[in-house]
Amino acid sequence: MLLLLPQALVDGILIGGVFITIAIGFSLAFGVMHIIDLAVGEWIMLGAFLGFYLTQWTNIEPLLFLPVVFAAFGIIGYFLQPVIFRVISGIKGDPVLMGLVFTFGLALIFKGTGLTIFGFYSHSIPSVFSAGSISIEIGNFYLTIPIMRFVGLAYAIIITIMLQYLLKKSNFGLAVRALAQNREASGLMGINPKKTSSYVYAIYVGISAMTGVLIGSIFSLSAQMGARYTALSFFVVVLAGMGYLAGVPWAAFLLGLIQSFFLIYFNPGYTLIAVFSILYVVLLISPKGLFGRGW
Amino acid sequence: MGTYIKGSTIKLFALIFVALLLLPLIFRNPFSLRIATEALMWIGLAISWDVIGGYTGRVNFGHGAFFGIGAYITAILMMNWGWAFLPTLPLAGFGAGLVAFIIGFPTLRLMGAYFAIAMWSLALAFQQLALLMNITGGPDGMRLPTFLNPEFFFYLMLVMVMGTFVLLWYLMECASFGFKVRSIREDESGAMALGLNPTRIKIQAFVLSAVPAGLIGGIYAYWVSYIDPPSVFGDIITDQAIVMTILGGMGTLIGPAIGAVILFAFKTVFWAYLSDYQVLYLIILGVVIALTVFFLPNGVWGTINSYLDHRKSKKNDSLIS
Amino acid sequence: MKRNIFFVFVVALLLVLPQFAGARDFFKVGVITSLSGPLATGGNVTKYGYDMWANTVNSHGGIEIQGKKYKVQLFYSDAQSEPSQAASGAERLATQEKVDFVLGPYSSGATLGAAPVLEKYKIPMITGSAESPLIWKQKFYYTFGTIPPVNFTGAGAIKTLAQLKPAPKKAVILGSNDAFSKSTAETFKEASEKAGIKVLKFSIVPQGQDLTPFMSAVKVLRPDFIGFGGHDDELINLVKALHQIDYTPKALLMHYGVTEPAFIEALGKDAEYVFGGSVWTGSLHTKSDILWKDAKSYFEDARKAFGIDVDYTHAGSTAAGIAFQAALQKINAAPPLKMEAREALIKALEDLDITTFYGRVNFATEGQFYHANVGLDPLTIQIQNGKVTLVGPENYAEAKPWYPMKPWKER
Amino acid sequence: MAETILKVDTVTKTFGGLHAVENVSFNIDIGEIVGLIGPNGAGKTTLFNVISGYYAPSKGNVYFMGEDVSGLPPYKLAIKGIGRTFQVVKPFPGLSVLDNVVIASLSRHPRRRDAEAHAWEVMKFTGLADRAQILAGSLTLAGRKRLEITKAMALEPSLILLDEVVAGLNPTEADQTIELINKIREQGKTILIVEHIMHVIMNLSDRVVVLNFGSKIAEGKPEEVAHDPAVMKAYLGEEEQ
Repeated sequence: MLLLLPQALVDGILIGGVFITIAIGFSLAFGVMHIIDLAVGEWIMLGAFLGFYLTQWTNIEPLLFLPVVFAAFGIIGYFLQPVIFRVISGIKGDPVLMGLVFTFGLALIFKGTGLTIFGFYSHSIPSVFSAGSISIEIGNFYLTIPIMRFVGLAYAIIITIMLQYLLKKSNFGLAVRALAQNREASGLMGINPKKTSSYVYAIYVGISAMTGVLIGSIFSLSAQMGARYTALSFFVVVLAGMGYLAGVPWAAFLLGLIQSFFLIYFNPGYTLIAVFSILYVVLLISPKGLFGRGW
Repeated sequence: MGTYIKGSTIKLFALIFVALLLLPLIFRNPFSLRIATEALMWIGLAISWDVIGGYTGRVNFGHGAFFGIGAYITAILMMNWGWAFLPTLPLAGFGAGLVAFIIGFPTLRLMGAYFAIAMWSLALAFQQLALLMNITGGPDGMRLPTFLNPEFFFYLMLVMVMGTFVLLWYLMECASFGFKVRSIREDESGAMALGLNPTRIKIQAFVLSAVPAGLIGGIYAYWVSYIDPPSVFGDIITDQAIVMTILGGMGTLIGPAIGAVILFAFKTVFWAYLSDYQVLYLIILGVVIALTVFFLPNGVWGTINSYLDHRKSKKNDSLIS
Repeated sequence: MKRNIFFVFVVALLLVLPQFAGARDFFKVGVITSLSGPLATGGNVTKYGYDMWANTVNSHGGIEIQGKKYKVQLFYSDAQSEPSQAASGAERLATQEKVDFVLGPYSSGATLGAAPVLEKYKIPMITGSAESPLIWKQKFYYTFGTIPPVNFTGAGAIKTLAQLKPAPKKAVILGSNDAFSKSTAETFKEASEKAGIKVLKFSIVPQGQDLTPFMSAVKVLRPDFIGFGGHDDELINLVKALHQIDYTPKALLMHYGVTEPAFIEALGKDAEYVFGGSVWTGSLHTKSDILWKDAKSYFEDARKAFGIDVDYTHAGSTAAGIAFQAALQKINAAPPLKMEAREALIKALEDLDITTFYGRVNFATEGQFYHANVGLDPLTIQIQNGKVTLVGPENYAEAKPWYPMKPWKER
Repeated sequence: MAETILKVDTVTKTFGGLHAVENVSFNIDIGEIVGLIGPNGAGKTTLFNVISGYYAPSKGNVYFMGEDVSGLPPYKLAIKGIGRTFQVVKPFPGLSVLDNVVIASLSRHPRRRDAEAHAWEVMKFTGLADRAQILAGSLTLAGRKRLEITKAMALEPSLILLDEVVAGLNPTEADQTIELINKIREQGKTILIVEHIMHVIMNLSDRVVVLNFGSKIAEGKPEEVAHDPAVMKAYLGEEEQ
């Protein structure tokens, strides 16, 4: 079974790629605004449906719509942010917790709206990429790389690099990092915290919605899918260290590899118990995420 | 806070207790009793969550695990070892408490979201375990003997939840334990300088939070007579307890109780009479939660309380001047 | 101020005060099903089926009992995918609405929550979609089901597969870890072994698990067919995963969800060739004189009503209503049903043997299928040209099974 | 000869190879006020944290009333009689001033009623009684520093460690605090005080220990130390930077 090792590795990394896309925006939003957004899965759901309908109406490759979805949801995020800002900047109550419950409320609203408009059934977004795979077969050695998944991984890496670049190299990134460090001081330095936060939230919502299109292409989409991805995204972000963007890919790969190894080498039934137990133990050992770099 | 047990408080508790005792005589309807029993159950889950979540400041996303452990202990003892129901209850509570004690030491070192997620993943691991083991019946769950006596379950739940409430009231609002726990919430290292051992106090609070959940889980198993991993280890137990507590007001006991009653009453009435609009329920609930957090960040009771405090301090000011 | 708690409590209870029902000229029919929560998809399918029955009965003027027609009125109670809420709903329907009989939940969990309560109030329930063998092992006296449990139907599809040429010899079977899907997989496994097919790998996987790595490993084993027990989106994801890794087994067998319109709609060409187990399709040859004359007319009516191609879960749910209707007519019971009438109704249901648009309805009265409908033959279906097509057993087959499966790319 | 209450014996504390405190030894006798001074980053607060149990010493020992207490956790030391304040004040902001003090009192008076009575006494002593019902978080800086002292006092410690309780206060407030420290000394408490403001420490202390770069460079009476060339160099050196 050693021949399957490359396959297990590749599959783990590909699953990890999907996890990155789910979690990266969430991590950004937390890192900058310290908001735990329990509606992240619902943004993914809504984005997926926008992609689904656009594809149905136009019959064009769904991944071409990614910028459209990003823009549409970015605008929504931009205008929603002040409301959330107000909730998490109140003097009373624990701001993180308030944000968490508020976005839980938002999640219920989105889910209810989604069920009303889209119904209960599952759908799928057809992409040309879902058709192919790169296959290597030498004797007993098999390695299959699904192109769709590979596209997902590429998307994940591109988004991660773009975000890192934006944060580390641009003026906007400087403002964002200043904001993440200290809201009051950044205000003194001529940064408009409200505007910057709005942009960050817009980027986060936009990325999450785009991810929805990808998820709908790789897996399926339904109005009920949100909660699952919220949980996943939360797990990845916490494992990476809350708000530590550079940790997200590694956390995602770790969770992906646990899954692929259990599915291939051990009893597949124990996959999830392994994922949850390992997540728990890792947090005990490294209380601020894998690299100890989280908030 | 800062109050001892006042005569009026005791009287009020006694009044509520007697009123609840008489409830089955007024509402002879089994459905009403079932609803009342479930409302009590949620009060119990919300206040027990608040011990660790509100008083100790560790938001626990895995509270349902204790509920599930209690439910499965009762079910397994009854079905696999032929126990009678009542003797299983102490064990259900003990089991939940024991788990809290064991995991408490390593887990409670974690802060904020890390603690929340560690507990969540642990609860999900328990759910998976229940799905995989034979003794729990795996995904098929377990069916218990049916004992459909609404009064029995109402009174049992009432005694359990009222007992929990009074005990927690004493510990948190009257005895010194409440102070210690709050100081941990506010600043652990500062508390250490004052001679408090944070680890010990956190574990005590954690066990105190887990035991009632386990007991309620045990009652739930026999009451509903069927349990399976999603229904007792599912996220819904924890989610609802948290939302109820925050709606009502964290770090208090009356708050979560109010939150539990409001949310549960809303839910029940909605489902019972408006179930054609099931999807609307999610939207309305979402709006209610969002608006409450937006306008009443301290929850319903927290807001009433600070209003009362405000008035009291105003009165004091006028006395001084 | 602290009185608030009490006040809220009283208000809450006042709102749910009993409403008394007097004599009436219609049947009160309770419906307990999951309209929300994780199982809402299936729950709403049963709702369509129950609505379909009620609307059609009422458009015919009602159920005719001794020359007088009584309409039916449905009283819904959402089980919220939770056994406790199903129990609560049952209690409300029994004590407050005082329903005459109940159309039951989707999923075994909700059924097992509601059944003991209905047992207590002696109210008959027929569930239109609870396929888990678990329920029938409990032998609830007041609970019946129109869809045979999966351990009764699942073997049929394997039999059809075993007769294909060249006969499949090796299989990989897996099931999602919920009560229904696990029994499906177990049934597939047992039947395969009985048919002399070697099961190379049998796995129960966590619900909702991304199975791509698993399938990559399966690909190496080169089984002739893959059998999978799971729910709607899991089936879609599995087919997509197989397509993405570009692996086509000779046959792909699934249960439950493949006949659901969403499966075909979501997968398009990829849905082709997929086998499934069922007990009813819109093209099944049935003959009946109750409400619909055959499967086709029901199928057409339902399409008009809901705009979708209905499957056996809809039909089974509608048939649950018909079973009650037939039993009521047999004992000439007019509403409201007293306790004795309900007892008689149970007896009538046990003796019931009718043919409906859905097929024969005949509840077992003993054994592991106690009170489940064993009047139906398990059918094997395959998605052919975007349609659910009957391919087995031979006397029902509308078309030859397509075999082996055409590789994804060549479609 | 007065009895030694605290003996710091060749204590070293390293953080990842960096010596924050190196080989420091000194004694404090009962009833003394000892000042601990040194330029920024000299290791004063680290030493405080070692003495109060927040850090275990990497090398060396701390003896409190003759008992080796090195490495004991803070809460055990607090019970044994070491009270401390924090440079960055740590009140429990969500609790009232009274409750803050009650929590400290609980270590000696486990019954809440007694603890509360004791808390009132201490608050009267430190002059916080009139602000008892205010939330600790809404106190002024001076109030918060005073609350720190009050909490430390409520432990009924025999040794009290004061970490920059005067810094940041205006002259009036500073004088009040110095007055309070003198009052505490009159009660027979032993005090180890870290302070940046020279004249405060020179006026209060019986003896002064000077740290620079983690090492002790001088010890003695304030006037002697003030003229010690090593000390002058350390401070002047700092000013040059």
